[in-house]
Amino acid sequence: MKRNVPLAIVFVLGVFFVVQFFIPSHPSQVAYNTMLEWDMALLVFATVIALDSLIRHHTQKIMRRQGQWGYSAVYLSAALLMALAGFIGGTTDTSFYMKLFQYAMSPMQTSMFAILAFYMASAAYRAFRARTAEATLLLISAFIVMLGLIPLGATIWGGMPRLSEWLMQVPNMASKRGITFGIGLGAVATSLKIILGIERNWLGGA
Amino acid sequence: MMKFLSKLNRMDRRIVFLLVTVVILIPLLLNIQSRLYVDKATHDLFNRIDAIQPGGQPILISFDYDPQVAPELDPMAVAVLRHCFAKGIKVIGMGLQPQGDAIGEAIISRISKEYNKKSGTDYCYFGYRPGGYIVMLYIGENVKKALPQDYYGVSYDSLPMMKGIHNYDDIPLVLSLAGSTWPNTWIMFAGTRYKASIADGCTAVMAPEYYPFLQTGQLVGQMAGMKGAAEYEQLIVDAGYTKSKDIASKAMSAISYSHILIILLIVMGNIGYFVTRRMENK
Amino acid sequence: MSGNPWIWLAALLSLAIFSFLYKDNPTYKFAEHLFTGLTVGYMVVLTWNTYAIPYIVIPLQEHRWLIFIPIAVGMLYFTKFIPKLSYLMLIPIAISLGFGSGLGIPLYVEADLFKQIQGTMINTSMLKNIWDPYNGLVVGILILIGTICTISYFFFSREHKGALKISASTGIWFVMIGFGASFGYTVMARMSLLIGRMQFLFTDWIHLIK
Amino acid sequence: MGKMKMFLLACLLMPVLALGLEPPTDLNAVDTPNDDGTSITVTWKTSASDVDTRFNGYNVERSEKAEGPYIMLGWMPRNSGHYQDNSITAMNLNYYYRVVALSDVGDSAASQATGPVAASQSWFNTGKFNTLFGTIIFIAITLWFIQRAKNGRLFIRRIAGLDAVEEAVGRATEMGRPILYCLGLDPISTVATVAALNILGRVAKKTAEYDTPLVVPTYDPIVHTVAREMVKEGCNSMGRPDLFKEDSVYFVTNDQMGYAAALSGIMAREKPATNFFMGYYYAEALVLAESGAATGAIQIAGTDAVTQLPFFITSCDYTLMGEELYAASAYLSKEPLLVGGLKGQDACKLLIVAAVILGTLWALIFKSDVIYNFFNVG
Repeated sequence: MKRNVPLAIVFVLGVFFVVQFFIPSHPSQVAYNTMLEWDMALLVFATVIALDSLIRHHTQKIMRRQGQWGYSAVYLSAALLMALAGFIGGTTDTSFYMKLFQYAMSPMQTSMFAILAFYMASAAYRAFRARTAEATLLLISAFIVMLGLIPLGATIWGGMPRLSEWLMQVPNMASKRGITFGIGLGAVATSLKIILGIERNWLGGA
Repeated sequence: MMKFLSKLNRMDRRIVFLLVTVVILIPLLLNIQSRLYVDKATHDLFNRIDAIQPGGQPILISFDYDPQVAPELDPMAVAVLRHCFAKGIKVIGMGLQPQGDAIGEAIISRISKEYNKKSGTDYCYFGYRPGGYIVMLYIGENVKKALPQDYYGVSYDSLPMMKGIHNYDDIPLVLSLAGSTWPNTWIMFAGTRYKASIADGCTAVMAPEYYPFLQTGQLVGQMAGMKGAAEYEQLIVDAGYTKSKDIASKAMSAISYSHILIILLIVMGNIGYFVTRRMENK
Repeated sequence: MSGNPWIWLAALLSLAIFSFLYKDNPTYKFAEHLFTGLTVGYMVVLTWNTYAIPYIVIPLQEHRWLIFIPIAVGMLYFTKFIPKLSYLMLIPIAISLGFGSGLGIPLYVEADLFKQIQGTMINTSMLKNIWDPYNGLVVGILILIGTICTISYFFFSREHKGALKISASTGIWFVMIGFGASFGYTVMARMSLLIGRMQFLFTDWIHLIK
Repeated sequence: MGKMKMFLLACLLMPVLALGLEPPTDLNAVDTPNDDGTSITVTWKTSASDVDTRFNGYNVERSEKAEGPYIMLGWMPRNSGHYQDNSITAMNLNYYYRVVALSDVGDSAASQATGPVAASQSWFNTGKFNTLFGTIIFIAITLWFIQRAKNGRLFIRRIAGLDAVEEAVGRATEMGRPILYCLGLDPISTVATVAALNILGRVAKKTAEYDTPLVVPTYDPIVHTVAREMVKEGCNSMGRPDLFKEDSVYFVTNDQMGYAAALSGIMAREKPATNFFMGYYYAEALVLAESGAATGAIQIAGTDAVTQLPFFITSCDYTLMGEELYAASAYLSKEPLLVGGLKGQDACKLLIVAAVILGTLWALIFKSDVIYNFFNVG
């Protein structure tokens, strides 16, 4: 019972929505749209569970004065501040909520994103070593593309920009296609195994 | 010497970070610029605009982008507007992306002030026009229908510059500045159907999408990413329309130096690696 | 220097994030927790406004009583707090999973298989311009070989020996060239982001860049 | 007053400027195929006057009676001959259509009305026949191999990087440091996430066996609930339910860069011996992998996010690429049926290669795109 009900649900819904794809009629569209809306509604409840998890995790730290519990307090107060700002002050362009978003949250998001620039450099420096034939190919191709994108490349050799573009469009395309085939087949097979209940690890301990 | 070289194998990553900061900041702060190799597509666009009679028919610039891609596309708009205003070419501005509305206005009014150009006689800005391809079709039939009044609420008939502008036949070039696939739509609905000349300014990431159209001539020119903007800045300086290059050229130098830095880091890393390996083998 | 306190806040928080590059430190820790906290608060408001209101509150107001089905099912998530009944939590999960898996199959067939098969196949338009560097026959054959070799690397039923070894390692060569190119190509986009941040710090905050 | 003047002016000019507008001909309205019964497609032959520069397109009009009144639906520009009316609200109700040619100077010429036509819904999308065929073939092959797997063990080659999963747990135990496990950013319905959860189940068992701490910071609320159960089950199955700690699986945030910032901090502070990055990732992949590399951890990544593979390859010790991630999850489970599925995938690969080669030869020999066109979608 504990396992069979969820497995039956997955089977019925799975089969239904494979078939639904091929049926354009009105009832079929209604079923699809309803399911989509219900799935969104379910997400709201899952969010509550997630919130419960994070509140517990951090309040425990604070209560037990465990480790650096002060930061947990920062975390929870920031979350509370943002949520209250949104619910009380509204979310219009001039609201406090939007100010917090624009001048606190968003700058940190873009800074975190910009850190990638540093990590590109450190990853390239550390990993692009001509240890093996494959690693050498990786390195040379990155080299050519980087040169092709800047004026220096064209100064060294006029064809560099075209070559770098070609590398992106031809060999890169071929390898991505090959990988995508595997992903597509694997995804079809895994979805099928989930629907048939062969892949049932998601049931956990039940 | 060997010892020093082998140290290159394991440099502290913080040194790498410091070097990145330096090569990015110096060109930005000290205004260091390098000469660019100008791509053919950018050159084509420049020549197109440069061939237009001063005081004659206007070009249409469509601000089809959102703030997220503004760092790449704003400098393009600025450079092209400077070119037009310096030469006395009239400009029609509009946009198909709601958030591009204010961006276009800010740029066009700033640059027009630099050249003392007047709204209504030297340029007209119509702001965001909802409807996407429908707007393009309307322009092909009757510009007045597509752009009934400008951004500031002045009606079409009260804009002296728009007198005699009926459809694409009277607009020698349409330039779409876009972060997404708007140029594609322009090609389909204004280019193919009404034989309008279309050019685009796009982000570096989107550029490869448009190479086929450049090849077939469906796009008469293109600025691709920060590099395209920097190339255009260089072209207008070379032609004597402006005195100094602008933000895109600085950013492009920073990008160039950072690429060179990464290439050098890889080379140093490999030297260090081979030296270390040789020392270990001995 | 800017006189706007909001700009100051944005600038100082940006610097706090960047300070992690030197090493983990109290400033970063503070910024990190503030950051994740704000995003959680943001998520709560966003979930309420974009999911709860249109998909739960409005249907209730419009007396579309079928909405009680997902509400009841959603409530089952709360059985997590009742150990004996907690297995009921699997029901909403099963619904999301079943819907997603069923929906996915034909889409994967179209996007990942059919479209790619078409992209790999030589077609008659390629015969017209044999030497075209992007769309010609010769390049088409190169892409065909590259793709098939890459597929062969992902062949799990045999050891990579003999002919399979040759094609699989050719495939890996293509993969490595492709990855290198992607890496190199992405550098520019990431550097542009960093330049954008620097411009904010040195233009909007400290007026150093003109 | 102004309007009045305009009107008088128009009346005066009209006879001079009138084009003698010709109406469009050969009007045809049909029920749009393969839809849910909300659309009718109208086609016509352009008006003979559609060459004059003063010609101004067409108005498409609809009525429930042949004699009218007709209501305008939309305007189509010069040179068009096709309009899809997507505003049908009732199926099997008869409609009549007509198309009116317009000129700049205000005159118009209506075509003959056409009809009656009613919208109906289709129960099978004939445009998707090829997709259906492909779906059935791929499903059938997979099922056949799963069936075969029931009868005996099938051979699967070793997957590089998989042994590392087992080793990693041992290493963490020796070092007395925790293991960090990330499940990616995608929801539960994505295949990569399911595979990542499977591997988590395996890792959880191993860590319970060796009593190694496991840290699972999560991003998606639903994935979070499942991950928690998986880890709990891992401890239970090793007979050590006491080892499960509530706060080892915890929700961080579902903001991409917020998650990356938090994970960077966690890795710098807890210094895990091994980091697992399984599932689907976006730009934050390199932030995670580089922050992890700085702490000296062994890093094992597995993703089907093709765009992020180059970054995992450069900064992780082992990377399971694309399908290898799914294969790893099947392999580690040692479940014969899952391994059977993998065999089916291999058979499908051969089929795809055969199709590609066949289509290519067909194009080369017969100069025809018949096979190529079979794979048209959408």
